[in-house]
Amino acid sequence: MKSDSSASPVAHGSAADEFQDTDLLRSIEEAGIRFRVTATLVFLVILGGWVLFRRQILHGLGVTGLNQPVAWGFYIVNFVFFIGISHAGTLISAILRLSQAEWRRPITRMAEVITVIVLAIGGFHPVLDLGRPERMMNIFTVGRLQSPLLWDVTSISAYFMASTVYLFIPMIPDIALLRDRGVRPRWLYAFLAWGWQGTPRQHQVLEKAISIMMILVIPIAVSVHTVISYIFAMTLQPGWHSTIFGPYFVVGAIFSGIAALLVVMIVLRRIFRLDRYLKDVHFDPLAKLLLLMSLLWFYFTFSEYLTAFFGQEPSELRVFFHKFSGPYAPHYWGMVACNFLIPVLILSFRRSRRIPGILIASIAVVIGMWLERLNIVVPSLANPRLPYPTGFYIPSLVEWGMFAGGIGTFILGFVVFGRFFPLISIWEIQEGREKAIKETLERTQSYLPSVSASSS
Amino acid sequence: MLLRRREFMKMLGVTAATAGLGACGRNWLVSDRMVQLALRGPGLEREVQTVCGLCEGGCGLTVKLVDDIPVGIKGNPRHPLNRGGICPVGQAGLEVLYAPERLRGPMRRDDGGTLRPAPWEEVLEQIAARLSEVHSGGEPQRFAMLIDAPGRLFYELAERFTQVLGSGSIANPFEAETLPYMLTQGTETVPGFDLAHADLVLSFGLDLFEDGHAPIHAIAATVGTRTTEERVLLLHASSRRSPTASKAAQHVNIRPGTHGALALGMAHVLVREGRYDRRFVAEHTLGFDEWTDDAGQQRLGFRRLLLENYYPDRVAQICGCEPSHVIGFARRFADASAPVAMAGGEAVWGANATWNVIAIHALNALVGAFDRAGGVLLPPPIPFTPLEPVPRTGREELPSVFTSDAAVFASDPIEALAGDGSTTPPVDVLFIVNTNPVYASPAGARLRAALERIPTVVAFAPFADETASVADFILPTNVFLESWHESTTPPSVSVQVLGLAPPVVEPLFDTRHAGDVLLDLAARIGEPAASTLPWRDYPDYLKHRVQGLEKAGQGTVISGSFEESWVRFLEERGWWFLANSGFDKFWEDLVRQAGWWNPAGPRGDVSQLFGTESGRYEFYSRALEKRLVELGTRRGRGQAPLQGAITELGLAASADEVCLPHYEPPAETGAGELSLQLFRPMTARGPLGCVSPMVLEMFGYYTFSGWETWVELSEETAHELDFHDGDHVALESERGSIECVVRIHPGAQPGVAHVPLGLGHRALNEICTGIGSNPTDVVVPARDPLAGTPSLTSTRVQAHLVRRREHGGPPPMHGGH
Amino acid sequence: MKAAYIIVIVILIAVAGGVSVALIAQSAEQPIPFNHKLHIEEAGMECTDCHLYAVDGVRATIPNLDICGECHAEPLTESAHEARVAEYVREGVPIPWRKVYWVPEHVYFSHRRHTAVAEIACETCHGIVGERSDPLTRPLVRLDMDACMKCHKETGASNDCVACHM
Amino acid sequence: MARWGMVIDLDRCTACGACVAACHQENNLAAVGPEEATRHSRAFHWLRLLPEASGAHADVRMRYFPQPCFHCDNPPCVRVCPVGATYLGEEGIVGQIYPRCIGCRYCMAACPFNAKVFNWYDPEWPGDLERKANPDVSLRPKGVVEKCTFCHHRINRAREEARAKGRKLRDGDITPACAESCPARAIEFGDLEDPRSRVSALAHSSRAFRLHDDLGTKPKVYYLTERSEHGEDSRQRGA
Amino acid sequence: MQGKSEPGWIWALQVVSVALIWAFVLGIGIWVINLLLLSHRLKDVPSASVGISIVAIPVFLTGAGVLTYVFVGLRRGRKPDSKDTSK
Repeated sequence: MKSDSSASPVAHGSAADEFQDTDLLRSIEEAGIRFRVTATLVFLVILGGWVLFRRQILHGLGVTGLNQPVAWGFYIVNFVFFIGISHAGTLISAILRLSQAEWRRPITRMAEVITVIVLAIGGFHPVLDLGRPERMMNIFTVGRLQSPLLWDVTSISAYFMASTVYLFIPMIPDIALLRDRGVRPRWLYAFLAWGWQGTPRQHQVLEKAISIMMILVIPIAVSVHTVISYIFAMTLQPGWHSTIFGPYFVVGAIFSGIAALLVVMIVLRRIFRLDRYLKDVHFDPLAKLLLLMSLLWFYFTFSEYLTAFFGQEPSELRVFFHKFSGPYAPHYWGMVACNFLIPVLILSFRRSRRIPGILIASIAVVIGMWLERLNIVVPSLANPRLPYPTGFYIPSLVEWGMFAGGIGTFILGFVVFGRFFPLISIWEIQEGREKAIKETLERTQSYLPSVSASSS
Repeated sequence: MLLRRREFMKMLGVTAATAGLGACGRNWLVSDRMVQLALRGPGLEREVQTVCGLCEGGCGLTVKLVDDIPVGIKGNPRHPLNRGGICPVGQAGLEVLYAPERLRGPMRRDDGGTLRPAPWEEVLEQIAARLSEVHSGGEPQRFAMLIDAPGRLFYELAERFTQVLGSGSIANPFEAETLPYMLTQGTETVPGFDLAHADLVLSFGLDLFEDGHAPIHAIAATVGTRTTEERVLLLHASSRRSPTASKAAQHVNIRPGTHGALALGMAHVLVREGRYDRRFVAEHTLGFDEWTDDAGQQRLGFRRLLLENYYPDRVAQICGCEPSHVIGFARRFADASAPVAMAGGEAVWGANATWNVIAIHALNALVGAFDRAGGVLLPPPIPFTPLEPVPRTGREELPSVFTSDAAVFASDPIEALAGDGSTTPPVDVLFIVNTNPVYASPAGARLRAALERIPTVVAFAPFADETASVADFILPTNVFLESWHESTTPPSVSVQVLGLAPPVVEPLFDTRHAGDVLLDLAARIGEPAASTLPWRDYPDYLKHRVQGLEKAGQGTVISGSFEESWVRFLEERGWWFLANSGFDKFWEDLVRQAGWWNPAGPRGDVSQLFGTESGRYEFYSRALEKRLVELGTRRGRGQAPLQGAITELGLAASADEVCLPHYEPPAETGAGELSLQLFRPMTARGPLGCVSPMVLEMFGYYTFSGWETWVELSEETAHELDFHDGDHVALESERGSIECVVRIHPGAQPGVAHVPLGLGHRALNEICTGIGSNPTDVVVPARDPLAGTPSLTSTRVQAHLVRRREHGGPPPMHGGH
Repeated sequence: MKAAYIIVIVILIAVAGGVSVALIAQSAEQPIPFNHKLHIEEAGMECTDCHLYAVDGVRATIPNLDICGECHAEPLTESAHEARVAEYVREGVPIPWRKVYWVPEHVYFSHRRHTAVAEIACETCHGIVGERSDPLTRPLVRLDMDACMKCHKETGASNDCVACHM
Repeated sequence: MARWGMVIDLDRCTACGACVAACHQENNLAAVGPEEATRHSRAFHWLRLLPEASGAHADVRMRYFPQPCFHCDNPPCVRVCPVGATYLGEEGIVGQIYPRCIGCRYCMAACPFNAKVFNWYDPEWPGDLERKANPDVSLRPKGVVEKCTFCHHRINRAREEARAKGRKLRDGDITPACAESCPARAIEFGDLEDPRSRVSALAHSSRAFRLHDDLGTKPKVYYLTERSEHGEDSRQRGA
Repeated sequence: MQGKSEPGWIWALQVVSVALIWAFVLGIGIWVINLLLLSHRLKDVPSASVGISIVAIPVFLTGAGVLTYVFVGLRRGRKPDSKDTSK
């Protein structure tokens, strides 16, 4: 049912008394059957993942495709992939807020939600990878902070905490709105709204907190992915031990983050019919940002592989040719196509930078970035320095199951969040509307001859 | 009060598991089987010396026991043969001992044709009845025995058992190749090669450090006991770039079967440049120069034969190597102070094996390497108490079942039994002791059919292997750790050594040593056997035989307190090292140290080494001439006797040179484009090695392939046939086909496919059944005209792809650098 | 809202129950109430009289039937338990003692190294067993890694992990 | 304190595989079976025999060198272990503490020499084979990384014997299983810091080289180059 | 948006949640410092771990600080006439 309210979002009149953004609450009020069906379906996928994981716990990691030289595989690749996507949220919404870009208003919450969910999934993946999961607490009782893995634990938990705070604080006004509208379960909203009543003093506190978090989140986000690249860069393996890994992974993370955000925006726009809020003016700058990141990513990849090739070190060359012409050639060239050719071709022409084009480009980038992680992790392990047999790695059903479980958890997270909280920040839209009207008024007045001498 | 460790663990496992769970399940993931093997015992360790029974190498072992349970096997550092060294199969001894598929008791085939467990008493009574039936019947020789015994004492006991029953049909199917040494040197056994003092070893086809009769002794003697400076210089000529070949100072890649030609080429260089031992050749050899035989004819000498026919270019063309290799090898061989030439491996598995070895042994004669430290020695037989002759029953002249006129001198017992696969062999009762010919011999399939037609086949084996599963009775024998066992000087070893060891543990199951069973049968058969085999049990027999050793007073029990040279030094000065303190003390020492040895060095008189009529090393073999003339007159179609024999046997030599060392081209059967050559890696030593999961896992340890049979191909051959490293291919001959994994081996010879022996069992134990493939299934054996032994390296096979390498897998062997 | 409180309380009870069950299971029940005090004071015996290998073996071992059989082949006193010992000895069935002291997994502990070489008294690790007349159901001294490491630190013995872990 | 090290003389080693078998038996390793070994390449040994080819086409020479864990003095694996399960001991032994290892396999990824192996499944021994386990070495459960330990249980035992006899440890008291079984006596083990020991003498010989010592891990396993047949040292450096 | 006054227990739950956040943050701080001391005791060179602790602990503290600041700020910024039972 197409929204019948004729009033366009930029209607005049103060927003305080009359509330038009019913579309944004559609996901909450009309949850009903569709929510339950999708939730149960996705929950079944996750349950399948858990059954496979139980098999891995009982029999051991032998059920996976991992073997003697290639000790790491899907779990570590997915760990880096999910944490990579987490950069969509906080980083982009933080930067956009910092730069006062008006078109960020409907995007920031979606981005922050992606971050929180994906961080939870990614952060859990190393536990799936452990040979003895029940000894995970050893990290806390007898941990060694000197190990890059521990740097990861601290930086991911810091980032998780910062991004949840950064998600929660801007949601307080919306939660209060839901509390006031009496949406079920009432006690939840009352509890979470922390007594928000919209008084100017509360607004001022909120603004101040958001600005602090904005500044805090950006360095943490950058540090998280450099530290994840340090897991690989700190070893002596050929193909890993290179200085460019830090920035390369951050660029890769932002790149895959924007792509994931675009995919989520397009999908939610379609499902909850938010096309009145997510218009081309929102998609176009993000698509240009994606194009820029694609070029930047290509630049970093090119310089990494050129240094490896030009250096002609035997062990590096073995890994290099393992990717270029060896068993990993399809994955490597698939990655280059998905990350560079498709996005650049689609996004550099205005005509194709439409929503369907953007969707294709960003899905390609998400797949490309997953392939990139696979290309980094497995070939270096498959080519040992000493004359061992070249390793191979074929993921088993369990690993594909866990990957599907991870994606399922991502979808479930979004569906549940959408069920309880608005996916687009309502108060920011309204604030934007008032600010926009006030600004345009002032700007137009500044063009017109001054009406009265008093208005300085 | 030895509580079996198993019961302790079960009882303990239960309590520990509950305790483990009780500790609020911190390790709930740990399966109870993984609970620490906390012994209730005090953990007291002791070490026992014994001798390895898994192959004929006779290495001395030290078994470590904790609370009377053997937990580890290592080499006995004081044993003169292996000096503490041990091969992978030896260390898997415990895995053979504890193998779950070991036979628990005797089995008998019921009329329904299936093997059922049966009690010892009943089975022995039945066999004894059958034996006395054959003995009293007209043809006692229809009772035959195939036996492969590492020790001469056990072989003599078995021989005495057959003789007392009036039969001479006893044979060791896989006996060492003795014919060439009998023809040239007149010895009954393979001479000993004194590797401990040689400074240059020239090996033809024999991978000294992997194959042969005692590889660990070879390593210990040439490398282990030497300082780095005085390590032996190894020259190696073979068709395969084996690890030994890579270890050798120089390796020449020659065409398969052309080892004799290379040796003659080297002999040519020695003679032409006069670098041979003139004095030794003049005084101690026959047939070197022209000589006139008693019929007054002028006969061709070895010198002229060499100079005319075996110049380096022709030899290089035959062998497929460079003339400079032939000349280089010959000069280095001559310059060495104590060189010795040895043949083995693929050189003795071909149809021209006897000719190859004669040619190679001639090199030793040319440099006079006989009865000299580092050369060829003849260790005298170990002075056991001689057994009185078996009372005559007047029917000894009946020929043994195994003799057949297929070959000039001897004949292959398995071929005699197997026939063409359809005839019934002339045998009523057949004992097969500690050997598995159905698996190991190329004629295995035909032998299997023949065994089914023999009324009574009794197999002595610890596992139900291919041969035993065809037998009517299976009498389970002990693994060497469970019983008294001995091993005497292995062939080609120059030191007299006797390994004799008591059981380390009591038998796990209801099994006995084959010697005990024979003595038990003798007692049951009654009069002729009971008196000639009077011993209560096998240790009693061993004790009786060893008394002679103590009286002879030579050598010493392995005590390790004196170095070998010390013992020699003392004996030369009349000090009898062994204070004669009575037999019991000697027996107790011998059993505790599990060995006796006598560093029999050179005897001082060369002629003692030659048992030929002329008392000399015969280049021109009189024995061969006599037998060929006999064959020629009997079968020759009117030609001169020698020429008749030559045409009869299809030899390439002319009448003059047939009795001299000359080159006979290797026989080729089948039409494939690849020449199939077999080799035995270190992990394929002995028949029981592949029972152990560890040995199977590290089977191809230097090519990263375990649990599979591989074929080594050169890069060009693999490129021609479009095979990659790791592909599965099938090698086919008219007899069948086997599947192997391709390993592209750098330095392998084009057109040659090397396949390891040792796998492809169809029945031994559950772990190794169906693993890999047995190359002897595709071998089309050509016959060695003189010795009659089947050749393993004469088949040409066709190769085609079965399936590509699925994924990753081992790198091409050039290591990718 | 009361439902929430009830659920929380029920969970707490379940957890407490589980822990207590675990503790009880650890204290094992001995087949025969062995009285250490009686043997040491009245019979004047030493630890090593029964635990033979405490000084020269890796494990001190619980005495087997032969050791008990030396004195108890015939019942010395009227106590029913001691009669059962004689019965065990007659039948030759080993007495199923419950082991109370555990060497944890992956740890190598040699009695000889501690008793013979380092001359440490049995009581330091096993507690004053001499005074205990009732059978041992739980270790008297809590032997865990910290206890071992503390003692190693004090006596200057190496605290290198591979010294004990194998 | 001692600094345990090993010297492997490639000139004496004949690639017979005795060391691989000895290590397998001494440390209770289990065979993983045909399926796991060939299809999944999970066969694991603590000491492996590596084939290395050198030389051009026709006269290519294979060289086989036994490769245990090098027990580096600056071990990359110890730096990355998140729980300190693998650590550099006082005497230079890089230990692997099985009860603490969480099985994250980071040390396997970090070791440039692939010296570490992993228990993908619970080790299986057919039938009674488990009875023969060497009681000095514990049986590792699934999910734990393990490696050559320079037979440190023999070091502890030898030290205990020496202390029981009231004397100091002498050079040659301790021989790991591989050195003990080698028929060619190619493997020497001892204290690198003790100038009188055979190992430190060999380690300083002109023929000594270390594999990939340019990586700065300071391995403590020295190899001695093969002597060319004419007697002088053939300076074949490591790969 | 005049919300009805929340019942007392919601307020208690909110205070508990903030306390929990502080417990979590302080816990992480103690954990990091504990690991540092452990590495010092084991003479295991601290190297990068000092850097991590210097960065991580303040980040957590600021996070918790911002949350408490918002919590208190919202509490104090309420309309004076609201009939809230507490304070």
